[in-house]
Amino acid sequence: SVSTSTTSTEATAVDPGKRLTIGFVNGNTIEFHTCLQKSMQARADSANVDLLVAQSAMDPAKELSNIDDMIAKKVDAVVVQTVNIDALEGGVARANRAGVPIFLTSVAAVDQSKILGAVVTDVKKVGQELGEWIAEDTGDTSADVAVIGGAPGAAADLMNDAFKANLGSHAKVVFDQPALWQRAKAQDVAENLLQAHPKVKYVFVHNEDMALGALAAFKSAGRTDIKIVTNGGSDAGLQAVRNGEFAATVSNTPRSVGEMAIDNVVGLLQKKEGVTKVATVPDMLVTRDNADEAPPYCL
Amino acid sequence: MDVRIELAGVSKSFGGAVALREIDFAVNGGEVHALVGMNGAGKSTLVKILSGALVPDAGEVLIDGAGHGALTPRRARALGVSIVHQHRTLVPQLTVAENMLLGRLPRRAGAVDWRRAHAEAARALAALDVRVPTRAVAGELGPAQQTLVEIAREVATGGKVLVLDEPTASLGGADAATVHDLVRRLSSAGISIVYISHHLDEVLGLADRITVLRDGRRIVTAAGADLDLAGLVRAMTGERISHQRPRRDRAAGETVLEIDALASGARLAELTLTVRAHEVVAVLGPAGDGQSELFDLLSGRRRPSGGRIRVAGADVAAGDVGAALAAGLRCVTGDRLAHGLVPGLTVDENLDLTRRGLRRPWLVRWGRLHRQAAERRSRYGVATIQADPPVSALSGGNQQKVLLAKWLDAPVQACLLEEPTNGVDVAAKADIHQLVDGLADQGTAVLLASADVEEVLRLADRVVVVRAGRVVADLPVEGLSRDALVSLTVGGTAS
Amino acid sequence: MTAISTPQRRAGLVVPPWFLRHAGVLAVLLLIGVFTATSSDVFLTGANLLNVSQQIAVVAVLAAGLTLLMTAGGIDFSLGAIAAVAHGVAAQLIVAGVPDGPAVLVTLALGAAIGLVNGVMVTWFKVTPFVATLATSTALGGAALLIIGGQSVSIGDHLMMIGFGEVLGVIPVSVVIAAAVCVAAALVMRWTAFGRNAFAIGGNESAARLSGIPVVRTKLLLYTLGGLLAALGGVMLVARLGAASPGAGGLHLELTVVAAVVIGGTALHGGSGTMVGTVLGVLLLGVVANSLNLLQINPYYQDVALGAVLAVAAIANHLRGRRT
Amino acid sequence: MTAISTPQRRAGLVVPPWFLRHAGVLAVLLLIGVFTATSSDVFLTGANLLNVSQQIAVVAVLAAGLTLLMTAGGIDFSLGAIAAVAHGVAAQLIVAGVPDGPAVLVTLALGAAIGLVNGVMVTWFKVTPFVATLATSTALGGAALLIIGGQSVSIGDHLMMIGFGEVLGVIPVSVVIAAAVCVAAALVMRWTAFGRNAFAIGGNESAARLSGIPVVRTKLLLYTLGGLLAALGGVMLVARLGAASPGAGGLHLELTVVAAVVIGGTALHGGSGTMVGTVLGVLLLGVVANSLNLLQINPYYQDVALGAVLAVAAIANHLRGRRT
Ligand SMILES: Nc1ncnc2c1ncn2[C@@H]1O[C@H](COP(=O)(O)OP(=O)(O)OP(=O)(O)O)[C@@H](O)[C@H]1O
Ligand SMILES: Nc1ncnc2c1ncn2[C@@H]1O[C@H](COP(=O)(O)OP(=O)(O)OP(=O)(O)O)[C@@H](O)[C@H]1O
Ligand SMILES: [Mg+2]
Ligand SMILES: [Mg+2]
Repeated sequence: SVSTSTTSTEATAVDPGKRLTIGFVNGNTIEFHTCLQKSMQARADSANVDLLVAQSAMDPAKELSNIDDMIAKKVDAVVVQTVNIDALEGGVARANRAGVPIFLTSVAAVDQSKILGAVVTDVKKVGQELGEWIAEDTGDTSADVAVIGGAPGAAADLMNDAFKANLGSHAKVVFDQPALWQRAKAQDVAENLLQAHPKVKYVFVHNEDMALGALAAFKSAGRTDIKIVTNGGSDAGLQAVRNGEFAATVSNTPRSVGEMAIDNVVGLLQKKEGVTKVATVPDMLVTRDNADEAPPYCL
Repeated sequence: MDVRIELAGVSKSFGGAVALREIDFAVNGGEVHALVGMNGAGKSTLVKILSGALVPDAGEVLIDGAGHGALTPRRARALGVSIVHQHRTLVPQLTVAENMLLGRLPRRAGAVDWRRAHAEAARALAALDVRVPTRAVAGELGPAQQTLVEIAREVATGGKVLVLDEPTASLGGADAATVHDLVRRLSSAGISIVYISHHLDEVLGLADRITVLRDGRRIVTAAGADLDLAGLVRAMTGERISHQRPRRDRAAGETVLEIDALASGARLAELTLTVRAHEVVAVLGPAGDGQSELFDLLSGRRRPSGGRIRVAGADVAAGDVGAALAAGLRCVTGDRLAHGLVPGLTVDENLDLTRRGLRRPWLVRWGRLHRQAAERRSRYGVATIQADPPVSALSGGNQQKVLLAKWLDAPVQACLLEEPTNGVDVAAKADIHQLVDGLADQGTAVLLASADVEEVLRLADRVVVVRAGRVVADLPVEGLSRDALVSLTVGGTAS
Repeated sequence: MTAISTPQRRAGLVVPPWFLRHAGVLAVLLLIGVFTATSSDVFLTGANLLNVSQQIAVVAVLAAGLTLLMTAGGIDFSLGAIAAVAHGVAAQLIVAGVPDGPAVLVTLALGAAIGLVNGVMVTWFKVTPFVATLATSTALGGAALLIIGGQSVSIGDHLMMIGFGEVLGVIPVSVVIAAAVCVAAALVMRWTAFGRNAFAIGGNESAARLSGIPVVRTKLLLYTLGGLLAALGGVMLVARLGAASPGAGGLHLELTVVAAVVIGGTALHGGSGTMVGTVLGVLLLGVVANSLNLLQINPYYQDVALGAVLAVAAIANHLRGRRT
Repeated sequence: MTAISTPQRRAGLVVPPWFLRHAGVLAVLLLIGVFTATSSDVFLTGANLLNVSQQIAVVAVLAAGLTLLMTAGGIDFSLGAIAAVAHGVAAQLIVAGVPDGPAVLVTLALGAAIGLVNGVMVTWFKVTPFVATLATSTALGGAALLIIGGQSVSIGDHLMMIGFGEVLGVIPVSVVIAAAVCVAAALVMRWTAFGRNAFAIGGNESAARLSGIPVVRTKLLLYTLGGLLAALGGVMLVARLGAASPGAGGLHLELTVVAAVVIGGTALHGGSGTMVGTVLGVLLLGVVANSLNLLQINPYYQDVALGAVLAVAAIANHLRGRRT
């Protein structure tokens, strides 16, 4: 027999005096996720919250197991940085059935009725800002644009579509290949890009780690003319922007995601006033001019 | 002449069964010392002790006069005693030159000096007049060439005493002659040779001295010139008349098994023979000369290059195991662990395998399986300590009985028995002989491939002698003396 | 049949033989269990134990197929990839409107077909099993992503029965399926000619063939069965996740399955293996993962610990083997 | 010495034996090359070919070690993980201020030490190589993440020489290193007693032991050398990436390496193998990846194509083997 789902939002407020235990199920071991975990840990410590952590290592089945384990430990809420942004149905259902509130980070779109809340990254806006930047930069000259993506998926599609829609009439995407979030792979893809489309002028790389790989490829080919735009806001990325190696990046840092996640989970559990259920990570288009104002990426 | 290596009062037993009793044995420099005896007489055990592979229970091994308590193969080799086993020990993927120099390739400035390696190998081979290209890959050589390369290797490593355990067992006449030449040259070069062979004429032709073993005892050591074939055979077989042929009152029936111009490469040339119901026909020949092919061809493991096999008048599809089984032909291998039994499975299950292969049932009914196996075990006298141990835990003789029970404990049209008493003690041997009699009595056509003359005399109604893959004689056993049969078998290889 | 006294009887103690055989793994399992239970009061709760069993259900189903195959001297390195393909196909079929039952059946048939391809490569073309299935594994890894277009494919409320259903109100359906598969595999290995033939083939292929056992057919069937069970695992995966998604199944699952079977004492070269051992191996890996989580061990250390457990179990197997 | 005429001579055509031996892989390589060259005019440009060689340099270095090891009948499933650990350690040492040279040396020594541990498990504890190195691979995978704390560790301008340096103004240093390693391995396999001993051990271990070949020592050295080369691959990886980063090296690299060596015709059970074959295998995989990229083929098809190429090459190897 399948029991009906009870949505966690119907639960009553948690006593503010109670020490909360929050479970965090992390999805990957790359830099973003590591920083996210660090900032959550720091914010949890200062907010007097116990944070339990589990790692899914990009395996959706492991993610579900981790959520199970968190439920067994009777945490007050589970925060999930998902492996596949749009594939958490099973996990959400499980948490709902067990009556454990579930909170998502870095997602694009969510069904709000089944979760405690979320911190979303406005990937559309990221794509749009970068596209607009290129449109402005090209002016009236036509330009070839390439995309080096992470892995295909709903979020990447949203970002890419917004990017392409805002490129203006002169810039044209001639190359679009994923590099599966791996720096080495991005380097290979960038090298192949240069071979296939030597006239490329702009490259949009879906994160900074991969962008650094692409940069290495361009450098070794002596191509300093290619403008790289990317997404992240890490120290290495900001440094590259300062050096002029990246033309632009968008800062939406795991640090702010992590801090917001802890704050909002606590607030939502205690039903504090003024806590938004689905909050958007603040982002900022960073170029050489404003690089020093960008928020820190990690702790 | 100085004594190179010597066994003094050496005894060895395996699990209570004595393989060697107080053996004294000495090999002089530059002599060919032949070691002969019936199967199981203890020859291999003796030379394993010489070469350090086995440690004697009592007695001593003396090399150049010095005693060696803990002799290991490596140590023996370092002291100049090496052995060429009946099974080859070349590295099949490497070239002849490299196999010759295994573990001691010549080097210059740290690098292998291939030119010198090939030159050295070629020189070593040429010195023995062995014509094998040094660049040939060992695994692709014929058996004779492999034997020659191995002998040359042991000589080249500084072997002063060379033990050759049945070097010609799997060789044809011409190849055997090449080995004989080599042995003569080696001994004239001052190398001592211990030569084991069942080919008595080659022994008589080669040996300076001959030691005869029987049942683990040394019967005689004499100069080769002082012995003749008849005397040697008598020394080997002794006065025993234990293998008395029972009175036969069965008459051969219809022709059941027909082998018609069966050919297989160079080993078997148009072999033709028939076996009738109630008849035991022995194929006899120098070990490995043709009759070892029979198992592969009759069982369907390999496809013959020509000829036909018929059982009860119907052709058996070539190279098809299922067809051979379905035709009622059972082939019992001489190599039970390679092709007969599954060592990891229990005795009872092994006994059930053929039935399962034939009937193809869906389920295994353990109760019935154990009940039937118990009957078979008691019929074949399989003795075990545990209830149903894996076959690998049995003694050799018991494994052999399991093998026979597995294949023959159901009515069969015809069967091939390859060395059916391989590694079996005297009592078990008698049991197995009775089983074979029983098979023939029931009407099975039995083809026996055995190198054991006693066994052939005891079991067979008719003997077919094969040489160089062809039938050279086809005689009824009635009236043949043991010595005559031995001479017939071992007599032709040197001619 | 005389002298049927086993050494254990003589010692006056009745210990089942499987216990002795798997004493090493059992000891490691017990050690970890006791340690975790004393350090975390959650470990021994019914809810947690149910979790563990649910988490290992998919691994157990694949491991059952692999145990049979390895017993016969084969190996299949593509089981994880087949599961990945199957979970994608099932999701796409369901999304395309195919009812659950037929969708599952088609998926299972596909898995069996892929297994058969492996079998054909191994038996007809005589490619080494490891190489053949490494090739299919690579190809299927790509195919799995192609099938779902590299994106998660949600199946909504479908396959709820498999993913979330419960028998008798407590035992998850997935656990029941896994248990049924393992018991069935154990029965096949013990009571059917097919299963026993696998042992004979793994123990001595030449002897098996000469005994008239259909070696090629048995191997083809074994690979097919392996593929079928991997597909079943894939269906369970998609049912549990509620969606097909990139990264599910695949190499990670494959290695877990191989590790579980090997730790369970099934020989890589064939001829011996037990489902009891495999289940213990699967349990061990599941319990280790669970306890590392419960004990809040740094996730990076978890792999280090898992590797260490694997090494210890392998060495324990060897030492036990040497003593007898 | 009589009758030393090889079949090639008799046919009146001088074809080097390695060519015949690797005809299958060469044919597949040529086929793919021609197809790509006709579909993309970039493929045959010098710059692209240099790219390809740079992309496969790390794989080639690891494959060289594995070829030696597999020739002796061993296998190391942890090479990718060792490379991952090494690239992390090198980065952390450099970040900690250790000069490049010593940092690289320490990293190589660590790799060798890890290889030695594998060797000890295999020789002393007699654990099956596959199982032993699967265990270390798992443990090292976690260790690699621990070492870099799960974050990218940038090495700035360090190791530029290895990552981006060029010899004679065109040939990347990494390619030179890989070529040197492969040539050295080929020379070792052909010209040193150590290399020949590896063949003898893989071909007939007991014959090798009886001939006085130090079997255990040779195996230990082979595993150590494998670890060392894997660490060198790790250093090249970090130099090329300019940073150590999670996910570099590891299982994916490992499988590529194993596939390359196996396609190159080195037998899994030992006794035969050539560096020419391995280099061809590495090249084949590199060219396939490059051409799929140049042809803008969906990356998921890349794995499918790779698997297909693996299967075709394996079957071609078999067919060639049957003919002789
Ligand atoms: N490892 C062993 N374990 C038990 N018994 C053994 C072992 N080796 C030999 N025997 C027994 O010792 C006896 C002598 O065997 P050995 O191999 O020396 O005979 P052989 O003269 O070489 O015979 P053949 O001519 O058949 O080779 C035989 O009864 C044999 O069964
Ligand atoms: N490992 C074992 N486990 C169980 N029973 C064994 C084992 N080894 C031997 N036996 C049994 O012990 C008895 C003696 O064994 P042993 O090997 O000494 O026989 P053997 O004298 O060599 O006989 P054979 O001449 O048949 O080879 C046999 O009944 C055998 O079945
Ligand atoms: Mg002998
Ligand atoms: Mg015995």
